[in-house]
Amino acid sequence: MSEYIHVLIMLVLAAATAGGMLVATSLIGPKKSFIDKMEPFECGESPIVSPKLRFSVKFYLVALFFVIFDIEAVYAYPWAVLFKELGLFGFIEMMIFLTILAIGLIYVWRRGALEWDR
Amino acid sequence: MQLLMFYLLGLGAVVAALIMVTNKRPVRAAMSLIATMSFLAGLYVLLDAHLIAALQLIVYAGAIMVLFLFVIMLLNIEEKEGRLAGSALLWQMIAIAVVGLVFVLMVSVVKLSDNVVPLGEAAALFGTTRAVGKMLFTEYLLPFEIASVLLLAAIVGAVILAKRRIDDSDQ
Amino acid sequence: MVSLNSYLILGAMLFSIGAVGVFTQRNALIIYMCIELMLNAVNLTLVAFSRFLNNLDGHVFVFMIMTVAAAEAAVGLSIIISLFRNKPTVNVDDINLSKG
Amino acid sequence: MEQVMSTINLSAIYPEIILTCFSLLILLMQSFSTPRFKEYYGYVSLVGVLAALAFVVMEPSSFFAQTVVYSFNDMWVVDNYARFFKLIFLLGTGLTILISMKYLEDEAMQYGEYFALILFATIGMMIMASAGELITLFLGLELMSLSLYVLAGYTRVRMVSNEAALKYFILGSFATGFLLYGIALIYGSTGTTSIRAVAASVGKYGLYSPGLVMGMAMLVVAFGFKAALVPFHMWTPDVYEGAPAPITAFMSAGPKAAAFAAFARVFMEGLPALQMEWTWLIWIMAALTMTIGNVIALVQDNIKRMLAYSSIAHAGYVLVAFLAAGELGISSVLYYLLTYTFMNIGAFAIITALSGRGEPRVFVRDYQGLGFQHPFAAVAMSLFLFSLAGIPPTGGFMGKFYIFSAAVKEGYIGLAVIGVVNSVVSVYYYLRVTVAMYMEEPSSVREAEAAAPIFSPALVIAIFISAYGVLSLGLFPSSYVAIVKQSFLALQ
Amino acid sequence: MWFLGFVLLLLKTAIVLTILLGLAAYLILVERKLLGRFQIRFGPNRAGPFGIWQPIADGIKMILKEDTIPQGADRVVFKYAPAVVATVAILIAAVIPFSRDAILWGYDIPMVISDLNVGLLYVLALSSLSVYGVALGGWASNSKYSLLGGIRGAAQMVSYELPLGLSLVPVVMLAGSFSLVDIVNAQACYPFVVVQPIAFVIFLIAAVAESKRLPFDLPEAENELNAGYHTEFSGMRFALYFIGEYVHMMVLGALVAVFFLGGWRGPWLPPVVWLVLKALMVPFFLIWTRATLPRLRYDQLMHFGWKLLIPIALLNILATGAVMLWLRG
Repeated sequence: MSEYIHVLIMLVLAAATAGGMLVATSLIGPKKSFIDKMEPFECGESPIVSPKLRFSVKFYLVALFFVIFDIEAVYAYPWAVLFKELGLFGFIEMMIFLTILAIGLIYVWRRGALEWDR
Repeated sequence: MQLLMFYLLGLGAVVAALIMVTNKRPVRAAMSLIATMSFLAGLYVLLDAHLIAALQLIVYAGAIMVLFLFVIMLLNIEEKEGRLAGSALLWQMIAIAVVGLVFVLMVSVVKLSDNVVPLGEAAALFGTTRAVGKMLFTEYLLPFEIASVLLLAAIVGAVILAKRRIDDSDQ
Repeated sequence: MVSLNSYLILGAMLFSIGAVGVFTQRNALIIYMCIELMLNAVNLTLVAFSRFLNNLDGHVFVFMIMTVAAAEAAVGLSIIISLFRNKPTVNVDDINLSKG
Repeated sequence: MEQVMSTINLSAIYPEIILTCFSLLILLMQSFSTPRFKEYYGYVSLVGVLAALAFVVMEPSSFFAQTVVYSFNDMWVVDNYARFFKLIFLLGTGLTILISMKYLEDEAMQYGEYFALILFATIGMMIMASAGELITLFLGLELMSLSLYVLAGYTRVRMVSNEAALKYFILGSFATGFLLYGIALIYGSTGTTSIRAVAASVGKYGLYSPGLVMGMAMLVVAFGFKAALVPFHMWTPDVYEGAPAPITAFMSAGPKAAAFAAFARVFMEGLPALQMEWTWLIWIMAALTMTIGNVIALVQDNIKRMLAYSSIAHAGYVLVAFLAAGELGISSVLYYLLTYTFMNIGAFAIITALSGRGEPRVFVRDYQGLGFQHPFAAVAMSLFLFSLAGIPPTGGFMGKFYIFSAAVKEGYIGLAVIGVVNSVVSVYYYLRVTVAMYMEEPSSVREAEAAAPIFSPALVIAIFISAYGVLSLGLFPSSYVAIVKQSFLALQ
Repeated sequence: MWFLGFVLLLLKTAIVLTILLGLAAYLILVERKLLGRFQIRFGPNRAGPFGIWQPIADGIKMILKEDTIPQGADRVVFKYAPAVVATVAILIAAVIPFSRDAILWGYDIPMVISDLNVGLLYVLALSSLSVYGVALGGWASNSKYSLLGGIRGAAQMVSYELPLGLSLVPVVMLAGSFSLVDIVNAQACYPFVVVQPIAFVIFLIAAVAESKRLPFDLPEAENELNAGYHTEFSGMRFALYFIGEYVHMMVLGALVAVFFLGGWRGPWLPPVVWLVLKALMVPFFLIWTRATLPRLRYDQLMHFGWKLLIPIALLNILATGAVMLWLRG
């Protein structure tokens, strides 16, 4: 429990430095805002299309695979810590787990979900 | 010291949860859910559940909520502050009443069950990776293997539903 | 020391807030976020029980619940996206096509 | 380096391992597929189901000797009860695969994922049937539900299908939240998640902590949702109507039986001491489920919605037997679920054949004059409808007979009476379809031609198997009853 | 006595923080000087001899600038997104052990801010939290270029976090614990890079991608997205993103040192100097690649991450496990 207090103090200090800089700028910095300056940067022209445009679903698929394979990595960590105690038996266990998810990766790869056509 | 931390974290979690539930804007709701999960990670630390606290941050706050954020950005749902439809309002009144009842029941039950559990100092390696990992890989071997099949089913299901063009890749 | 009951009450509170959210929200995404909140409340209750019973079954169970929550989030959001492709709305009211 | 060996008994999970290997094989075939492979997925998955079936009934000696095998630290129980349920699941899956081959060809969605997900759902059901521990049970339930959420929304071009999947998903995960809270409370009160240990600690200490009762109530909510019992049946009609026809057949048979399997094991084996608490609760749910299921089914014109409400009613009948928890009660539950699988999937086989591409023809009026154009389909459909209604020569009648005699023997006369009244009411809406088929003329002859049902060989086989099952359960029930009696004893 | 411990801790944290920020600030100068040298020109040398006061000049300039918030932007998220990136980068430094346990006035002071027994998971959790700074920053500034840059930046960081995590699994297998102090102690006889070259290479590449440095520079690809997700940020908020990036580079250098190069272990020099030296090797490598390698296309970037790094990392885990079991006999 005590180790986490150190992390908490580090968090407070880090947030203080970042916040302090922001506060310093808002106090010291000038505040002249007029319409043209406030428009989002469009290399000069004024924005016509509303900025919320639709994206291809590939970005969603990347995040999706990240979630599933992140869980796989999360299972691999405690196994790695106990690798020496679990020995051959634990190794076989983990290999079954990894092969099943490797088949998932192969399926995703061959199914073309990882293709970026641009 | 622990009591102060508990009340701080608990209050933070409840307030963030309330913000999320009553929020109409999905991004704000997602951010308050991330805040709730981080407060819960703090609570797990209070409960000496070190591995679970770290996993809560990695899995929930770091992976699932990124997926939510991607969907919100991808679908760019503009926040309509629409008034609730008439029937929906009635429906929600019933819902709040029902859930209020469930909550009162739960709290009353929880209040009564404190004789069951002794209060004790945690064992030395209580919540650490080594202890939880040993149980996971020796005693709970079967759920561990079922989890891999579950993840595979999730991936197959998610791809077949979300991928834009399914058929072009076979030919 | 913080007693078990305070943790259980906090867990019950979060669970109920989640359940209220599921009924009152109109956006499918936020409804699923409320369900995630309910699962987190259950995780908290389990960790609290595990700590006060001094056995680790609760921790392994929370580990499994996280896996299932991630798998369900993946599938659920894919369903929402495949639905969004047919009709650009996430609002639960306009999705109720078939009658009650 | 001490080596902790949990009691690994691989032979106990052979059927599940085989199904996993076959679904992995299908996924790999799909990954490295050539256009030719389109037809093979169905057959490969069928071989997988048959192989698993072979392993389930591999040692009949252990079946009759009622050997109960506990393995994986008391997490996996292979007893006659679990073996019988695995038979029901594999039967349901096999019939669904037979039905869906042609259906997918028409919908032009012949992908391996469909069959892989069906196999994953079956693995989930089998895990639920033989889970001896609440965590394994939860994972099995989630694996089944996950695959079904995707399968319900499989025909993603149809908005109805997407909407069905979303509704099923949201309500499903809401029920999972309650299931988990229930399990957490039981774990908190008894200190363990293994069902036998829970029974021991509840029995030994006479633990009457409200936490346990609250946990049990939460479990009733969760299982009520999965088995579509009345207060939690809202999702059933929309999801059954939206999902593709073979998946509706699959959903109405397998998962419902799996929900009852888990329900019975947790409550009979885990919480017998709390008998007093859950009897009155289930009594009300049984009565409500039967009546509401039948009453609303009367007014449905969409045949899939009608069968959805009828499946709710049938869940009510099974709940009656579940309540009469004696030896006769549980064996009648098993018997009824077997007959229900046969007759329901048979009926949906005909609906799949008739519904056509995009399922336009799913209304009762589309069945007008079917008796003359396609006598084979009409006869088969009437047989299944008679069995659903519980008319004597069919298995449905024997099932209901067993259930109500068990209920009467255990003293639930009132419930038995409600049951009989309801089955009488149900005769009306089942026979309405038969009347439409034989007595009424099709609204327009031209439209009748367009409605030619598509009978692929696999579909015909499925219909014959279901018809044989319904008739044999009806005419010579003694052999089945003997097997069912054996399966019950395991629970004691 | 309790109060003394607290003050000591506060002091230790403050020292680590100032050193880290100082090194990061001067890293900007070093980078501009080195880039100059690579292109046979002088880097900044106007502000003081060899441009020593350049970072301080930049700092003051940034504070004096106005940080505008574009109209239609989500004000709350816009204000705090860069702060998230900077805070998370600094926080990772809390678990890095920078020297042997020192004995001061009879107290045994561990030369690490907090020796968590889940140290490595803590590092991975924080690196996955920094994705929010990028994604929310892009989303909140209400312009389609920054939105696209934010999404691409987040997708890139997300898909390179997997090889980062998986490449550390063999290190944990060898060390048998998550705590970074134990990992450094486990490297007493030989640094892990000797035994795990593949994991070292994968970790380095994933680190370059995580810090969005040049070969993987897509989110800020100047020509396509005019500065990507931090287009709309100006003044100190823009500087915070930069501070976050350079502190992240320093911290990644320290992590590489701890995981693969034996942390503060070294023959002659005092331990802290060894750690800083080893930690500076990675930023030098990053600056070097920035000066030489061209930028990858986005599909090459994704292809490289998913179809090359992850399979190799998985095979590496398999191989390490097999070899360790075989050696154990």
